[in-house]
Amino acid sequence: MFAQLIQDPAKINYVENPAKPPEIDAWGQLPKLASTFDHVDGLFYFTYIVCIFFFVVILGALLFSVVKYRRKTWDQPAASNVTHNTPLEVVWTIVPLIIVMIMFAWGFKGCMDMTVVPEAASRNTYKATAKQWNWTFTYPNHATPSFNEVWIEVNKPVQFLCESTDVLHAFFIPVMRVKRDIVPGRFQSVWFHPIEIGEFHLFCAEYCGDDHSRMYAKVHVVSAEEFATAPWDKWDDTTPALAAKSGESLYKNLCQTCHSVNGTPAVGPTWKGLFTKQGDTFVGRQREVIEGGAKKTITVDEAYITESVRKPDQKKVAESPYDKNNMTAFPDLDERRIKGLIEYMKSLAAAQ
Amino acid sequence: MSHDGHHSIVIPAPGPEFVPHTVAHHFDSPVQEFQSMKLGFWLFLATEILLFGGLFAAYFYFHEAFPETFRVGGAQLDWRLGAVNTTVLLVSSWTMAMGVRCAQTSQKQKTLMFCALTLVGAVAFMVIKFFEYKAKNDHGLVVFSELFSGYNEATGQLAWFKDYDGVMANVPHGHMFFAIYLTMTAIHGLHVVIGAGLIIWIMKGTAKGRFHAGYYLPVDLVGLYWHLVDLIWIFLFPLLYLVP
Amino acid sequence: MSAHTHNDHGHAHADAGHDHGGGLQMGHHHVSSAAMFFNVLAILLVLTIVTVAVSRFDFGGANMLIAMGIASVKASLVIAIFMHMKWDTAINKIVFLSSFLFLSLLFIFTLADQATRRVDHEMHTTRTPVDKQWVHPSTLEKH
Amino acid sequence: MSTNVPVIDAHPTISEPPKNYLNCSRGFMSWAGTLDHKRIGIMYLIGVSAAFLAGGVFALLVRLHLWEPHGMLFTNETYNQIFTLHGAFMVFIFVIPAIPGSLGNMVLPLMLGAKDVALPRLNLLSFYLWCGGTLLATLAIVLGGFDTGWTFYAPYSLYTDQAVVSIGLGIFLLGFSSIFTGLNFIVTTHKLRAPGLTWFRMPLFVWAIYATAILQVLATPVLGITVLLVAFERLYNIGIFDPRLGGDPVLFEHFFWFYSHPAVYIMVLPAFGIISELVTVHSRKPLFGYKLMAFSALAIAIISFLVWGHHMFTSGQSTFAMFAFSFLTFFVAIPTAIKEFSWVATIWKGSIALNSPMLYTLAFLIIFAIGGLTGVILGALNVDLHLHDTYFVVAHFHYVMMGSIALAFFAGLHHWWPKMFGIMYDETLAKIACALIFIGFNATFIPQFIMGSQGMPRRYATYVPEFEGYHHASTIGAVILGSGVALMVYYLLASLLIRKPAMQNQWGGVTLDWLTPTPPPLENFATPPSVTTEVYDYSTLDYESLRTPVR
Repeated sequence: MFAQLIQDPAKINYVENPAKPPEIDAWGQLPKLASTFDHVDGLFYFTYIVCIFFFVVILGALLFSVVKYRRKTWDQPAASNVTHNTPLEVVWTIVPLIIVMIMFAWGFKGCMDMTVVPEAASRNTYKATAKQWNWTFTYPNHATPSFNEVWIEVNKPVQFLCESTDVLHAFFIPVMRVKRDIVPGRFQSVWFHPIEIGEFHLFCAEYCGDDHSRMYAKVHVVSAEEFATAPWDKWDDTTPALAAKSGESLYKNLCQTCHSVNGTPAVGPTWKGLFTKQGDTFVGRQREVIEGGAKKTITVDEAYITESVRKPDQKKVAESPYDKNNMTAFPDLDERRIKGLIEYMKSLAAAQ
Repeated sequence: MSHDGHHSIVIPAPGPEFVPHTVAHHFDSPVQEFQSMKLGFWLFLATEILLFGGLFAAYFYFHEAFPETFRVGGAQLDWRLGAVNTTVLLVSSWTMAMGVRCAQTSQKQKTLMFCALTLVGAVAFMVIKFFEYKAKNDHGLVVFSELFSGYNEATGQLAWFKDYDGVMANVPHGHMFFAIYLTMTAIHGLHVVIGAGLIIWIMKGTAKGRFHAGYYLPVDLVGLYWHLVDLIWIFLFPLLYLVP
Repeated sequence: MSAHTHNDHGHAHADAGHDHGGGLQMGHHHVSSAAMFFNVLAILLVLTIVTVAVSRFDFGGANMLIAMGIASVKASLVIAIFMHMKWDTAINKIVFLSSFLFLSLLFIFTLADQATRRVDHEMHTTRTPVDKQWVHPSTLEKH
Repeated sequence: MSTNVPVIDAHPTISEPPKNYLNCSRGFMSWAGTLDHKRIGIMYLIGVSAAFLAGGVFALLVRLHLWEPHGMLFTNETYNQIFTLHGAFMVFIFVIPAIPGSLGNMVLPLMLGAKDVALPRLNLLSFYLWCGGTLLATLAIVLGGFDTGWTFYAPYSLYTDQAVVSIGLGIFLLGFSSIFTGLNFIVTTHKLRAPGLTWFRMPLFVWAIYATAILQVLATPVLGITVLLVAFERLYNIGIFDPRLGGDPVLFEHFFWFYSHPAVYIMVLPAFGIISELVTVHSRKPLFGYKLMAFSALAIAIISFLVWGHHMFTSGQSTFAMFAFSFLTFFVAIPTAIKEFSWVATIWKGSIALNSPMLYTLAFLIIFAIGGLTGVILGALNVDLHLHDTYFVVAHFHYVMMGSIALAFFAGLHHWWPKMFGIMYDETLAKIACALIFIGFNATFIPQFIMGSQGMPRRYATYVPEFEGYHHASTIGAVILGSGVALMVYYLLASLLIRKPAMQNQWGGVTLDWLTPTPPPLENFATPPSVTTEVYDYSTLDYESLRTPVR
């Protein structure tokens, strides 16, 4: 009935290798890294100052009264019995009204600037697909997608069309001041104009289930020259060892949320012991699976793993809770990368 | 609970076949009691309106989103049955109003008779509803035996929506109309059943002579409830059977 | 509906005036005449026939308006006469009718959001049908 | 002293203590089956306090877990369940019923000069509905918990394999409990006022509870149908919220916030009422701008129906809706600001007693100022695009809900405790507890404002390491806050054993609740009261009653 309640110390449950934290300014705020800064932060500081002003007024009046008019004897009456002061009441109705209307107009103007996608950004459109619990980024005019990491060019407005295949997520890059909930069943768009090179956080800001907090992606803002080399499309598989290494980094980005490599129970079955090394060859283990409602035993091999990545519901591991849990499909993953993952799985056996 | 020194106010019965009514201890007068109860009940009816309002909002929302689905779906309902049911409810609303009127004028036998007629209306409504549901079931538009069997993600098939005749094949999300139809009419039907129960309770009290010109509050309130049930159907009928 | 009578009640608290809505009034004295109830029923049934008859013709976008208009008239009759709202106290009227007011807020804002979302899409985001494969928006714009 | 209201020592001088609502009858059934509003109020008080402590324990677990970036204690799933339980218990089981259910039930009929609420049976029913709802929520924990967050956003709440139906039905019952309480208070206020107690002579607590009741009656049914629809979705896939079946999750958010935004005011308006009472009594000065205060309570109630969309600025509603909702949202700021200013103006030139209820009130005024002003920051559309769903929002609504509403609840509890039981608690401990709560609270949530503005998203079981320092500060603050609450529970319970008698009119109030014997007799007043003076007229204060101990 109860799932495991207490965290397994073996499973360190957080984002590996996040981006470096941005520098914080004297106000405790994030630095100016994108054009959207002006839309948000100008008004933010304005409201901040207005609020501090009113807070100081209220606090000052309170403290002054408490000190000055403290009751000294138990039967002391009030120093004044004024019940109202119409001009004063009118003033403190009208003045806040004017201030908040300024805030509203300013806020709406900024909001329109941030939601109406300019021509330049719509010509540089990415697709961001959110799933429980990872991100897939598809690049404009480039076939290979990237997972949980995205590269964008500095000083070039960019639009993200966000799509969710399951539940609500939200696309949130704090330093770029952009946030948009991703509603399954339709596209939501977000645009911004990065002006500094660096690595930044991309969070999921709308609660989406168990590993909501691990739904993290790293945003690389790079120079035009570096962008031209398509850094997300580097895949070294010249030798099986290098392929396994590439596979490992992909595993950490994409698969680690649900699959352990050391046998720890997780959402999905562990990769430990998928292959065993016999001499120079790797032999897949026997596994009971459910296909089309019927149980059968298969041998783990490359075809099975490829199918499990692309159509995970085809053959489900017949073991609780994996027979009930659903894995998200990765139809975008190309042969070379799947091969890299398999090499990594095999390297796990070799290491033992 | 005893209340020392408290004089209960008693409304005398108009005749030997009736019993007097004692005003609750915390009220100063029968007027205060009557008005309090009635205000409370109107407030309750307001919450009922808002409760159904959520369903109506969903109806309009999806009517706007999938007009074709609602048009084709509405055509599958039998407007004749709907019209008969509307008539039944309207007539029963009238008998209920007459029942309240007879209670107001201390006419015990007539109150009983009109309440009984209202009850007949409630039963007739539910019987007609049953045949209507059965027809939907036979066409696979709402398969009641499969209602809780869920949704197959792989095939995209909904267990309770089979659509044997394929009438909804060419519209998007054909189940949507029937889901809303079922939910609205089922919750309305539940209110009809509750209303029928209340009418039976009222008839018992009337038979004992508890309700008369001096105290007919429960009859009045149940009457209001029954009219509300009618009121909701007045809107449901064109929305589900006619407009789409 | 001014023809209503209220002379046939043998009520202990019978009072002379019917200045409705007075706070200290009993407010529940009104006993409507059976004839009026019957007339209202007749009107309701006629209106039911009308709404069915009208629905056989297609007025396009006006279908919903016509049907809801007739239903509202019927509902008003039920509320005013059968539910005695016409003779009820002011506060009871306010309470019940305000529920429709607040309900209309739910309708207005929710439906306005839905209606204007479409405008939004046409205005400044790319319209991409979800059922289809993702197509790069620049190719979409060419069509 | 020139008032027609009943005299304090109306009961004859006999050796045994006078009969009051506490000692008039004994036995379990005399409580469980009681129709007396004061006893129902006490039962609510026990219930909501237990719920608050449970919710507080969940909160401490959440804070402890977040001590380390990778999460110290729980698996992510457990963490999600715990923060959901914290939210659901605090919102639905504690905050919404807390003040109306306990203090409202206790004080409202007293203030109106009524013998009871208008519908005593319904009152008891709503208490048992509350119990039923709480039971179903607790049952949901046993059935495996629920991890949807207290907002139940579709479609996650439709897909997750947990006990959502049970908690959903629990919330349905809690909703009807709330509706019936509100309905009862509206009828009581309209029909059971004492002679001479005109609308503008009613204490502001009554105004606040009345405005709350309007919201409870008109908004809660929509929550009822929403949770029912979620339950139906899970039971038979209606599809209206499920995008796989053509439904729209944003529609769920509309339905949910149509209730849950007014619900924020269902929670906060009674707190405003309590504070309005307390500032005048403990400053011994008429409330500044009484009429404007009364109207602003109603204005908040009405406007709160028009602003729910500000919870959905990033959710994908249309630009038009964002425009309208942001515009209307700013209007709520006005009556709220009026209230805050009027409270400060009431204290100004008063005779300010620095006893524990007043200290809690002052703490409220400071914390609510921060909570309200940060709300203005969040109301601005483009700023909200950045701050939405971050710890900034978390801190903001805790400043309003925990900092303001719970503190007002504590303030009211300390204020009316001598009235309810005729005994006093330890004032020194009370002041220490108040200081601990105030310091601990700010230490918990100020770091969260900073974190949030730097982009720390809410509902995270683990986080990136740069936020660790802020989380440490926040957790330490939460422990201080928790110890303050524990101290408060201790001395309040201890006062029930020590039984140090309170004064007949402990604080010098002039509203009807202080003019009946302490503790009140079963039907509240020895003789039916009538009112001839304006509200909060401290020239009528009978100073002797401040020194007459309860017998």
